[in-house]
Amino acid sequence: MTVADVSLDRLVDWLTRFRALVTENQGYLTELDSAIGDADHGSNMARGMNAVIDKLGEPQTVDALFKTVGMTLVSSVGGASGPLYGTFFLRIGTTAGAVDSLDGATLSAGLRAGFEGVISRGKAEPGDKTMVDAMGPALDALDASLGSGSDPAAAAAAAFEAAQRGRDATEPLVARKGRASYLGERSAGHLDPGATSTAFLFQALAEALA
Amino acid sequence: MTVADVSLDRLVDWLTRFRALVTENQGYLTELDSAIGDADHGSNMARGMNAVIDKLGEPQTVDALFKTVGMTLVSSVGGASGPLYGTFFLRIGTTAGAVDSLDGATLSAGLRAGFEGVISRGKAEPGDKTMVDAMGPALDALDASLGSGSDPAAAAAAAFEAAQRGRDATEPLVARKGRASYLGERSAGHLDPGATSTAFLFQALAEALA
Amino acid sequence: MKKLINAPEAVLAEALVGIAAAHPELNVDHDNRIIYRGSPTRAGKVALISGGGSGHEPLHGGFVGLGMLDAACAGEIFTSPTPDQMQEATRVADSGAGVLHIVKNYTGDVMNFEMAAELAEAETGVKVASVVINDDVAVEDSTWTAGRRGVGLTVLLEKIVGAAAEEGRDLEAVTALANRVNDNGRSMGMALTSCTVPSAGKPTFDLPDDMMEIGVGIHGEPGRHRVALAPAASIAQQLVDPILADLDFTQGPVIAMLNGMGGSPLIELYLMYGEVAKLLEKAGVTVARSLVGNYITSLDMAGCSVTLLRADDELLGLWDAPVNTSGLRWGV
Amino acid sequence: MKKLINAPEAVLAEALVGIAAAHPELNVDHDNRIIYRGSPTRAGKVALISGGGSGHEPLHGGFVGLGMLDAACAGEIFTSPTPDQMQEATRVADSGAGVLHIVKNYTGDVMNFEMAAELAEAETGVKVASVVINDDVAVEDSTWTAGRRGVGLTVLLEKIVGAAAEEGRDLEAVTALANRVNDNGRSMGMALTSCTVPSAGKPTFDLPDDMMEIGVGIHGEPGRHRVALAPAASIAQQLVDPILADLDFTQGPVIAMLNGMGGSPLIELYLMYGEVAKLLEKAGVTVARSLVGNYITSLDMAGCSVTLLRADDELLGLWDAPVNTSGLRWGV
Ligand SMILES: Nc1ncnc2c1ncn2[C@@H]1O[C@H](COP(=O)(O)OP(=O)(O)O)[C@@H](O)[C@H]1O
Ligand SMILES: Nc1ncnc2c1ncn2[C@@H]1O[C@H](COP(=O)(O)OP(=O)(O)O)[C@@H](O)[C@H]1O
Ligand SMILES: [Mg+2]
Ligand SMILES: [Mg+2]
Ligand SMILES: [Mg+2]
Ligand SMILES: [Mg+2]
Repeated sequence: MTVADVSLDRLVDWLTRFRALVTENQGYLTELDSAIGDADHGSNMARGMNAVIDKLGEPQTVDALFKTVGMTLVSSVGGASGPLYGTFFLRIGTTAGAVDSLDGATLSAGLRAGFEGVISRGKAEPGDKTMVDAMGPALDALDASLGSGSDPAAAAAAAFEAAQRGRDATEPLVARKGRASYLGERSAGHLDPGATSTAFLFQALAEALA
Repeated sequence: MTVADVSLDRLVDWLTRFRALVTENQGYLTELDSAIGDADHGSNMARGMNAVIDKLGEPQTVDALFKTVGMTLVSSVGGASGPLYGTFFLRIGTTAGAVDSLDGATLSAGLRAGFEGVISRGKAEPGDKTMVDAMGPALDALDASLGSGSDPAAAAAAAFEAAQRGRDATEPLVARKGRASYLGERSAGHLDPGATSTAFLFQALAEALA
Repeated sequence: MKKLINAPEAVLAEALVGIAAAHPELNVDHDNRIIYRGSPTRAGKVALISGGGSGHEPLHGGFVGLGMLDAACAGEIFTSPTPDQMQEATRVADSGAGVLHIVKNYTGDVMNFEMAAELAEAETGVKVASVVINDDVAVEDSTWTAGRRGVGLTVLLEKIVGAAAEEGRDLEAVTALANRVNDNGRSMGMALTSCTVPSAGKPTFDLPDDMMEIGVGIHGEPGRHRVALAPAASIAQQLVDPILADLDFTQGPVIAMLNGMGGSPLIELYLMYGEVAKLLEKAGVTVARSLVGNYITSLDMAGCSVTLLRADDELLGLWDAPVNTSGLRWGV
Repeated sequence: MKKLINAPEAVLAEALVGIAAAHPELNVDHDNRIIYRGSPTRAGKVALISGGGSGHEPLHGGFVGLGMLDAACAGEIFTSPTPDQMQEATRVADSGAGVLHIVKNYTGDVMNFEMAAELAEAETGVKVASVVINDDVAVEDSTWTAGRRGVGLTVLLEKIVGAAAEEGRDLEAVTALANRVNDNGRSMGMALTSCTVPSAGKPTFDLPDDMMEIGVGIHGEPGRHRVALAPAASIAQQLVDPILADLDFTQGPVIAMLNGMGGSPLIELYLMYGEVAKLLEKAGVTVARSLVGNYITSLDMAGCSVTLLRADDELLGLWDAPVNTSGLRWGV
């Protein structure tokens, strides 16, 4: 394992920080979901990530870790975010395999597979005003940063930057997927809750790898 | 018929003025009933007196007039005030008989009979915080005034005075009859709605006979 | 005021139009504001009539049908119907076996039903008996007051006595049973919010966000006292305790109702029933039958009430007997 | 927030306790949050499973029983249940004849039920079919969007398809019927007030006193547009017009539902139904059966929805067939 590698501990730290961010911001996420959805995204994410941290145990491999995370989200969240975040983590695990750390390339490959899982489950396209709009730019920035020789820490920081921009860019959009789409034109002018929780996901990653 | 006599026209004027007072004060009566009852005394009295004026026609005798009034109130109001005001007017009619005017004595006898009808229907005693607390003092004042030689107009003015005092005196009382009694001690500190509509009844009489 | 209505004065008449449209199995007399069964009362069957102010739906119109009422008189909102209505209902429903008037103990209801009974007996010779329901333990009962209100027990009484009338019991027996049910039932209610009477246009009482009314009736009257908003477990305690203090419910099976006031969603009513059931079990009360839902409401008031009735095999049998009304239906 | 609850996180678990106490005829699996019938699915009978977020009671748990569902999965409030719950319900309810998943068209519900079906088929070999209900004309339907929501038609579909399953039809036939019902039904809803999700603690949306939301769903989502508060007659028009514009309902008998959102009293729902019935008559629509009440709610939201379903003799026969659930009961 080189210094630039991402250990299991760091990955657990990522999840722990993500839990902290969604529980601290539970009210905010629910507030966003009140405007264009059904006022549960905060409690969904908090319930899910609390369950994840409770269930974590002492996983020995990256795939075991993320299998637990993904299954726990799927079985404790429900709603749209449960299967989507669940699939995201499950695919990271399957892609990474029975390793005990990730390097830049395998981290990127895992996240990319997770993202593709989200797309294939939810069928959202960029611009539909969903978490995809934060996740896609984040991964592109991560890959670009790694491609230009940065280490995972710097790449995660770039991903977080891009996730925030992606999140902010959902504000003017008219939703075409998820519950916000029922509002039609009225969905414009509000941040997407899922894109916002995804920005927290990348904030947690950037902080854990920093 | 002497000048001091109360003609059928004046009796109709009494009812017309009473209708005007309860419809103008419908909101106020309901407001009073909201505090210690069920928020319908204003609409009950307005509905009833509107029906009375609609039904009045051209009665030729005092008993025919008040029979219509009483029956119409009984069949259009409901609640506690319907049978009570209904009985009040029915009894005036029966007591007055097939005459075409009332003098001081027959007016007093009619109102007194009406009052006794209210007591026997509702079984309220003075101080129970009901319309009885305005009606009783009003009739006592009317009789006292007539007894000291006043004409019906002056006696009705005295009755109105006393009805107002009776009404105001209900404020501190704890209700023992009607819906307000369910509040127990909490009924104190509010005017009784029925005593208030009864004060309007005597205001209308005083104005009609003035 | 936000309501699904056209004009406050027209609410009752227009709701009856909707009831008639939704229930071809019922007859609705729009002039007299009476809802009665589609087919005439079977010869020999005592007729059951009830009525009261509107705003308590499904009570009473929703309980007209096989095994419950024969006719219901709808008053204006929260206002007793008039003697004419009751007299007409009595006339229509009587099969010759007599009529029981089921009256909730409110001054207005009692006086109007009394006048109706006097008139019906005098004019048509119908045998009329009546029962006055007074189950509300929130209210002091004394000869010096108007006495206890009639609330939730009305639903249970109409069901049980309706089944007995359907069996062919005579007027005396039906009346005696009605009084027995009344003597053995108690209720207590509470409100989180006031209702709004359409013609008043605003809530009957103001209630701060952190307070609730304990001991409310079903007409938006303020309650017996106002206390701090509390969790469901404490609310359940504040309803169950006064009931159990008033009558011993531990000597036999009990029928329990957790009733919604109209504005509280069913999920909350079930949650409350869970709390009530726990307390009853702890107190040694055996619930043999239960009913959870909006049965005797107070327009859009949020809140609930608890009713308990001491039963025995006879009452449970009558409870289980077939009933076919829009508000309560089983066994048919 | 004023609610009959203890703690926001505990609402669902505690409501299930109350449901279990009130309905000894049902089984409640508290760990998996599944409500299923007291007796196992009859051999050869296709099992019907539904589920969704809670807060819509009596949907779905109130429709478990003879003639409707075999099991219902309760999600958190307004949150789809999880695949585990559905998988367990599928396992418990399957008699070998296969299971139909009745899914309302929401991204979360669809994805979770999809995952459940994949898992159930892979792990246990149960035959699973599903129907996705999408009857809400308020929502634009296109392949580029999440499509129409599933709302009031769910109640009618669960009743009719439940009767067909009870008759012994096979999974293919039951699924085809479910799709036929879905294709022939349309709904439209409105809200006078927002609901309050317990964990959010305040109303989902702010609505001025003189405005209402047209085209709301059942999760407190704001509606399609906001308009001035209007009389019932105009509200009825704003609900009925888009439904009739979307599908021709004049060619045969129709089943009509006027559904309350949870916070509107029954007297208003009947009044609204009267208005709707008038409009339908004027439009040449023949209502053969109707249902008025709170069947698919949105917590304490005040408002209502209209659902129409084109029927024929077969569907009417299935509608009239016996049903014995806490939320809908007749013919038994
Ligand atoms: N089809 C989809 N693809 C990707 N993300 C989606 C999709 N549908 C919804 N989302 C995301 O899920 C978020 C809502 O999650 P949440 O509120 O937890 O679930 P629900 O919408 O079921 O209440 C949305 O803000 C959006 O970002
Ligand atoms: N037993 C009674 N005797 C005399 N007056 C009574 C009695 N009960 C009630 N009232 C009067 O009736 C008034 C209420 O009338 P109203 O609101 O129209 O009827 P309800 O109480 O049935 O809603 C009370 O304010 C009181 O003055
Ligand atoms: Mg949501
Ligand atoms: Mg009153
Ligand atoms: Mg009244
Ligand atoms: Mg949700």
